[in-house]
Amino acid sequence: MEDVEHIEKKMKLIDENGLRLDGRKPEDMRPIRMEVGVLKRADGSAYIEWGGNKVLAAVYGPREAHPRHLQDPTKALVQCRYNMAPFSVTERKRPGPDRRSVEISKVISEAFDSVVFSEQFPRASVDIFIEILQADAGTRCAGLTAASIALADAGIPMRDLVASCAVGKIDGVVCLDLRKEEDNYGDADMPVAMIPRTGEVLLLQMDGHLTLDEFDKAFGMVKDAIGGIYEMQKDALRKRYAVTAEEFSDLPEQAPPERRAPPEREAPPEMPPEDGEVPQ
Amino acid sequence: MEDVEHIEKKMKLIDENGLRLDGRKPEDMRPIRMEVGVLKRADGSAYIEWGGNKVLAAVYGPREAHPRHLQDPTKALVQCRYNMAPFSVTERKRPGPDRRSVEISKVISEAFDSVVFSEQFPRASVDIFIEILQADAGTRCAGLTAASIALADAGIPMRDLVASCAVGKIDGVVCLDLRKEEDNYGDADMPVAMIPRTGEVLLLQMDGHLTLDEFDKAFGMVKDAIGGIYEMQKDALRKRYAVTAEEFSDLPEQAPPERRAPPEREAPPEMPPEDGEVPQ
Amino acid sequence: MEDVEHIEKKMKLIDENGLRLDGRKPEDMRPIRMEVGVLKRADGSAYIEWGGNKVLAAVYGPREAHPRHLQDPTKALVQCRYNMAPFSVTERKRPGPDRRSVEISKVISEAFDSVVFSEQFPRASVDIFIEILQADAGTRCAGLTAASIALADAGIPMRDLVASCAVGKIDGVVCLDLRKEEDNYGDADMPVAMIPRTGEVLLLQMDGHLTLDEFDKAFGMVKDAIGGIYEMQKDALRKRYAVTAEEFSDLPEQAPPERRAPPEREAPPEMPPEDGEVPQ
Amino acid sequence: MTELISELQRERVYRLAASGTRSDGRTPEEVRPLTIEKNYIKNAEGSARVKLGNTDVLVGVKVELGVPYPDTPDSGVLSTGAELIPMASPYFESGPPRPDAIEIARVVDRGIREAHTIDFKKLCITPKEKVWICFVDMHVLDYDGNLFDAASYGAMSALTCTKVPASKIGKEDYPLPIQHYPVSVTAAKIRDVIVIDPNRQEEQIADARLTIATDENGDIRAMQKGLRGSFSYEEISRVIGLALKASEVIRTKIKA
Amino acid sequence: MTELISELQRERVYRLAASGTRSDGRTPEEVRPLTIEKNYIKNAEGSARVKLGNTDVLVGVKVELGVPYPDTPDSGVLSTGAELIPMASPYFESGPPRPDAIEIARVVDRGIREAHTIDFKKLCITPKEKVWICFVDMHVLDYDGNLFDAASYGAMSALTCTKVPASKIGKEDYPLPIQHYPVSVTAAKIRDVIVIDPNRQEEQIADARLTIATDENGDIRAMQKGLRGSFSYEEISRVIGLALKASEVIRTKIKA
Amino acid sequence: MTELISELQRERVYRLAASGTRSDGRTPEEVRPLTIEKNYIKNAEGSARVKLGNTDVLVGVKVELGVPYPDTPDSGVLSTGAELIPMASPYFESGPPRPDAIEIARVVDRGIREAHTIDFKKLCITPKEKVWICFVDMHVLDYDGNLFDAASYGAMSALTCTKVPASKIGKEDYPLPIQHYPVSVTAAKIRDVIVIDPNRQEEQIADARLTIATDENGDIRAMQKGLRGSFSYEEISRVIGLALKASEVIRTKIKA
Repeated sequence: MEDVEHIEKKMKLIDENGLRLDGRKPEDMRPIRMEVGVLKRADGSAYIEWGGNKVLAAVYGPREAHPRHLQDPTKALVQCRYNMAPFSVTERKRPGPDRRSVEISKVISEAFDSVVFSEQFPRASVDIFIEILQADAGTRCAGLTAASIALADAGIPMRDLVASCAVGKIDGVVCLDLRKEEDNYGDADMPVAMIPRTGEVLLLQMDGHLTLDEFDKAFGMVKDAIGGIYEMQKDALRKRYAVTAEEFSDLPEQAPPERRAPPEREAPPEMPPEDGEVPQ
Repeated sequence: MEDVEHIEKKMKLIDENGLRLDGRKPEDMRPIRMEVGVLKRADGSAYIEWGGNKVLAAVYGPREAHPRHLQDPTKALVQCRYNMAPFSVTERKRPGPDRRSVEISKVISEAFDSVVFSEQFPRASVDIFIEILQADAGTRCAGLTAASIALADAGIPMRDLVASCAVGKIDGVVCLDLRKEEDNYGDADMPVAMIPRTGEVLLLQMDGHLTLDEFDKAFGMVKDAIGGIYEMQKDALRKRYAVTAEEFSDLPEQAPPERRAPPEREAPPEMPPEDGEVPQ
Repeated sequence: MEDVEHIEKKMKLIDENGLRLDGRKPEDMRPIRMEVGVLKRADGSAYIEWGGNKVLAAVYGPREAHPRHLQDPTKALVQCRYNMAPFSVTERKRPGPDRRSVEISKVISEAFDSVVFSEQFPRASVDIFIEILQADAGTRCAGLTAASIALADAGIPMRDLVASCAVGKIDGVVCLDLRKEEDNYGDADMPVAMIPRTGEVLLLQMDGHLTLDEFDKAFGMVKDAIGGIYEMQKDALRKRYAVTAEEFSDLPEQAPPERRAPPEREAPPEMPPEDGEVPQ
Repeated sequence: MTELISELQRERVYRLAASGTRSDGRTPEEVRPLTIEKNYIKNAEGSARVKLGNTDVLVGVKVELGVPYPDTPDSGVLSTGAELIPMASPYFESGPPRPDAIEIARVVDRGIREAHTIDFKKLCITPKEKVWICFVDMHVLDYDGNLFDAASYGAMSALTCTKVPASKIGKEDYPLPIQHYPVSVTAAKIRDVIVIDPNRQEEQIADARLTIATDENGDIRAMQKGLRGSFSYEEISRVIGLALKASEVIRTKIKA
Repeated sequence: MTELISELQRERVYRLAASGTRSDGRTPEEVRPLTIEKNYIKNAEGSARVKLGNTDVLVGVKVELGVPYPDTPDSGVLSTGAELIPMASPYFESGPPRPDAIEIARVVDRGIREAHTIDFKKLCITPKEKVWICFVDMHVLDYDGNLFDAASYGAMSALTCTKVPASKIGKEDYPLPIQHYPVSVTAAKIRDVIVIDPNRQEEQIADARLTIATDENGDIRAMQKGLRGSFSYEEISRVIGLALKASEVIRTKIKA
Repeated sequence: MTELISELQRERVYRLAASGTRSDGRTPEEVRPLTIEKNYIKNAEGSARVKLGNTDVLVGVKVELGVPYPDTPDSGVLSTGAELIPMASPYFESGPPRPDAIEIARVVDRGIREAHTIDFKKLCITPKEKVWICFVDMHVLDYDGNLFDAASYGAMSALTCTKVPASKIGKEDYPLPIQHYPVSVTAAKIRDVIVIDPNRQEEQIADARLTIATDENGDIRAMQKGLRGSFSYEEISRVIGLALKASEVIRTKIKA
């Protein structure tokens, strides 16, 4: 009952033609643009614009974990810090971590933990920094997607890229990639991260209300979307290395940009393996 | 003068028959019930209901003190953390230590410090956790009393049990074991902890107003009460070990509950020594 | 334009005779009184009254820097903590460092860092504590001036004393050593610290508005003032050691006041060298 | 400081789980004994002490007067906190809540808030000015695995017996308006084996964790995946099924 | 970081105390020279710098407008803080107050509050809305033992010269209404010897500490036992007697 | 954790600077390429992303309703913060701002506030009650030296495009009233050599730092000396001259 009342009062999110506020169909994503290697100081970095989201990701490591008592003698720590800039949201956010960003940092760290070959770097840390510069719902998916290619840019050995997207329900319709008004006034939101090639789900959260059928539909929809994002990630990485190669050929005299060699690092897989073989 | 006015205005705490709000006589205590070994994870534990107070105590140790730079090479640290649950009081208490709980933690730590044979465990810590689940005045006495039998339950070698009770003054009459309204509107409150057998005072605080005669009367009253609490503590410990023995005979196949052996611990004195001999 | 309006509205700080609120001429300083060796526990200490300012400075060290991971294997850390007592200002200040005191602590630390022969004490720290007991503008200059003689009192080897004073502009006139109302309603304030003998500027801050000519005038004025403060510092140190000598002759039986010998310290330069020779 | 577990133990716990009989004798689809004691704390407007096996959680609800959020001027406010106090485990430390505790609190919070468990409109006194604030504090007393579910059952149980103290403002006390009874069930994946309501040892060696909250209609109200491992779509579907099955008897106990 | 003391020193200080003449020449029942300088800080509504031997404490009282506590709507508010700043001892650290400082502040606070030292009703301006708040800040400048008493004398001395700045609200300034003059005296027990007003060395080797505040009528207003050692009833009674004896001349100085 | 630099590198960077051609090919008096992208963040009332060489700073200005300070009842409020987030350098750590970040924020803040850059009177809505608060948040994304200037240019650029959202209170949005355009220029002294706009390597080996903000009239609006080294009067004068010279083209970019 209360749900009905709630729906009646709230903003109409899908029009008579089945289109969303910004003219998208339920299965449409917002425009996405990504770029690898955008920061000078970080070992790896990426920038993503995803609808109204502007997100930077940077990676440092593998480097000595500190403080020392947190070191794991068997593997590298994979730790993510998700942070929103104070001006990224409508109402200014106080600087520093709040409970929401602590939780998101935790689930993103866990999502990457089994993908990075962390056993190769005992006592080390791989540090992922995600900065939300401008927020418009779906920031954790955007950040995770960018962090994945920033890890590749840093030459961190990984089983594969991770890609992420959210799916939700608005006005009773399962829709992909909610924007802010849809998230605020919608019925459900479900961010998902996967290894696109294998379908392994590394991040899954959901709140609101989904029937079992809706869940199945939503899952199928977001799986497809994640496949598309994976292709964009690979394009962005290819573009980066193509440009680098070009730069090198243009500037034969200049030394390659300095980058700290990680301890005993394997040759970085510039591109994720296309076949299903997982090295170990 | 102002005291007179103060008394006139405030709640009447003793009626014409000399009885208190809950029908007690000045020298009456509230009902007390204690139980040893109530938690599975802790090395020792106890629960106490004392009037409207519900208090849990848990003990861990002796274990390696950390952070390491706090270790004492000559003895174990005996450290207590007294904490009130947010819902334990009428107005919700913000989680985390406030100044009151820091002070109480300090005086309880000090009260146990010379009773535990801490010299047997250099670089170790004996950690006492007191959680006030429901508060009705006298929580530090209840917590200390419970912690004492939790220490015994953990097998921590001690000179003897410590028992505690408060005494105060309400409507000008010296009364034992104040409850909340009596504490709020009374004239004085004096929590005391002792080794009951020797009369050594390990904790003593007092605020309000007592003449010298009143102090003498109050002290005698609380000393007797503490003697009674000591008997209850011993009963609770006896009951615990009786039950354990029974359980063992019922379940001959099952191994005893696992408990980390403290480093080079003496056989735990299951019952405090009845004679005055103090080993060292 | 707005400056004009601002000036029109604000308090008149210089009268028709060119005199300031407290009768000073632009180049006049407030009365200053300093005393060395005022605390028993600290290795060195000094007290300064400067107009309405009352400031204590204490020095501990060279002593082992802690926490250990902050130690510098090549030199001692010179670290200052500038702190205002809660009651030192008109409106009570919450205890603990605010952003202002963090900045002032930083610039004072830097001012002393190259003056102390810190290379003589690797892994050590020289800790300077400045407490503003009563504030009336110019506290950082007063604190720095007092800290300098407290360092000498502690026997810390230094190239020379550092002295400090502020200069500013009020009602469009360059004036020395602003007091509180002048600072609040004035046009500019510029605290300066120097090694008076060499003219090396170790601290320089300025905010407000100065033309280039005004800056030159202000700098000349404050340089002269700092020369005068330097003489007062030397007097205060002479007086201290004279008194000590007297005390010793009066009390031949008593041992000199205990003072921890710093590791391999050079004989403390009781008086800064009068010639320009700078050792090391 | 995290708890370490030997390879031997790890192997033993996995073998048992894979064999269909777990270390504590349960089947993979079996929840530990659950006891709920409501109204445990008289100073709270609602409370419940929940024992899920040896995991022991006390939840208190305080309802106090306060100001609504500007963007929901006619709704009461929910504030949820979890404390993993050092009494409950040698590996819990005092201090501000760590990520583990924050995650639990937030998952429970979303489970209540986004599932429209409470009709917050009925907690409004004067729009924009005065509403009731519900503080739900989850106090973990003894940790033996699966805090997500134990805390969630404690929170739901405490809410179902919470009285809004409207007599403070001259009206009559009334029960908190509960609309739904979502029940969370957590599964642990140990290599290829999935068990629900993992105990402490199982949790320590689990590769991945999945919490599913379902409501009285069999719909999903919240999900949260945790730990470094992954789930396939089929595994997720299976956990949803297990959650639906296990939730009914638990819901009955919570409503009782 | 705690100060360490050698066994040799420990033995020497005990022997001296036991002999009846302490390391600084005092008898066991003798308080160190006490000087009180009132109105030391002009920016404070009341202040006093107290030297008890070489222990040096500066106390400032700020009186500001504020809102009363809901449960005492017609009373002013007292807020007491102690800071053991690192200037005063190589073993004091900067940062938030540690248990030592908190205990001192709370004992002084209770000594003022529970002993009805101030008539807080006279600090009420408009019930429920506006009252005077007294911030008593105890700033320890030099530590040479017995901060409990030095801080307490400083607080009482500062309060006795505090003016309520009622001119800010269009009335006349008036002195803070002091009703009692409790004086605390602290004893240290070193093995079997009891000395009052312990200096730093005595404090370091003391087994137990007992602070007794008595008022002008010879009644007890506050007690606080500290450290790991114990007191017998007879020892407590003796300390009360010593406190009563020593307090008179101190009270005269505080009231002066 | 501070960045260490070898003696060899130190010598190399100094030699280059002394030779008149710096490690990045600039002359000592040359500022790195500066690009300013205004209105970068749509959720902010003003914003600018500034790249000074490889140093990359994003500044957002949020303008919100609030209460004025009691001592300036008819003025808006400025609140300035800088965060050296760990993304920008391996030597920046998360957590509350450290002294470096605080110094930058405060120098930028004074440069705006004390130089009367903004007419704060025009940010007053109702004296004593309601004013506009400007939050200027400087977010350092990539650190390659000279944050003082990059942050300052970012703040000034963001302010120049900031709209006061007066439509929220039924009026018309209007641009923030900027009165002055102070431009800061920072010099580093490496032994006897002075360079402006130091890059990261130069900053690491610098003995002293001097920041001078000058306005459109050639007057000085702020100064801040840093690091352990010293400046003579002549050196300060020289830096003022360099700052005046370099500031003009920068001011044009900021105003654009």
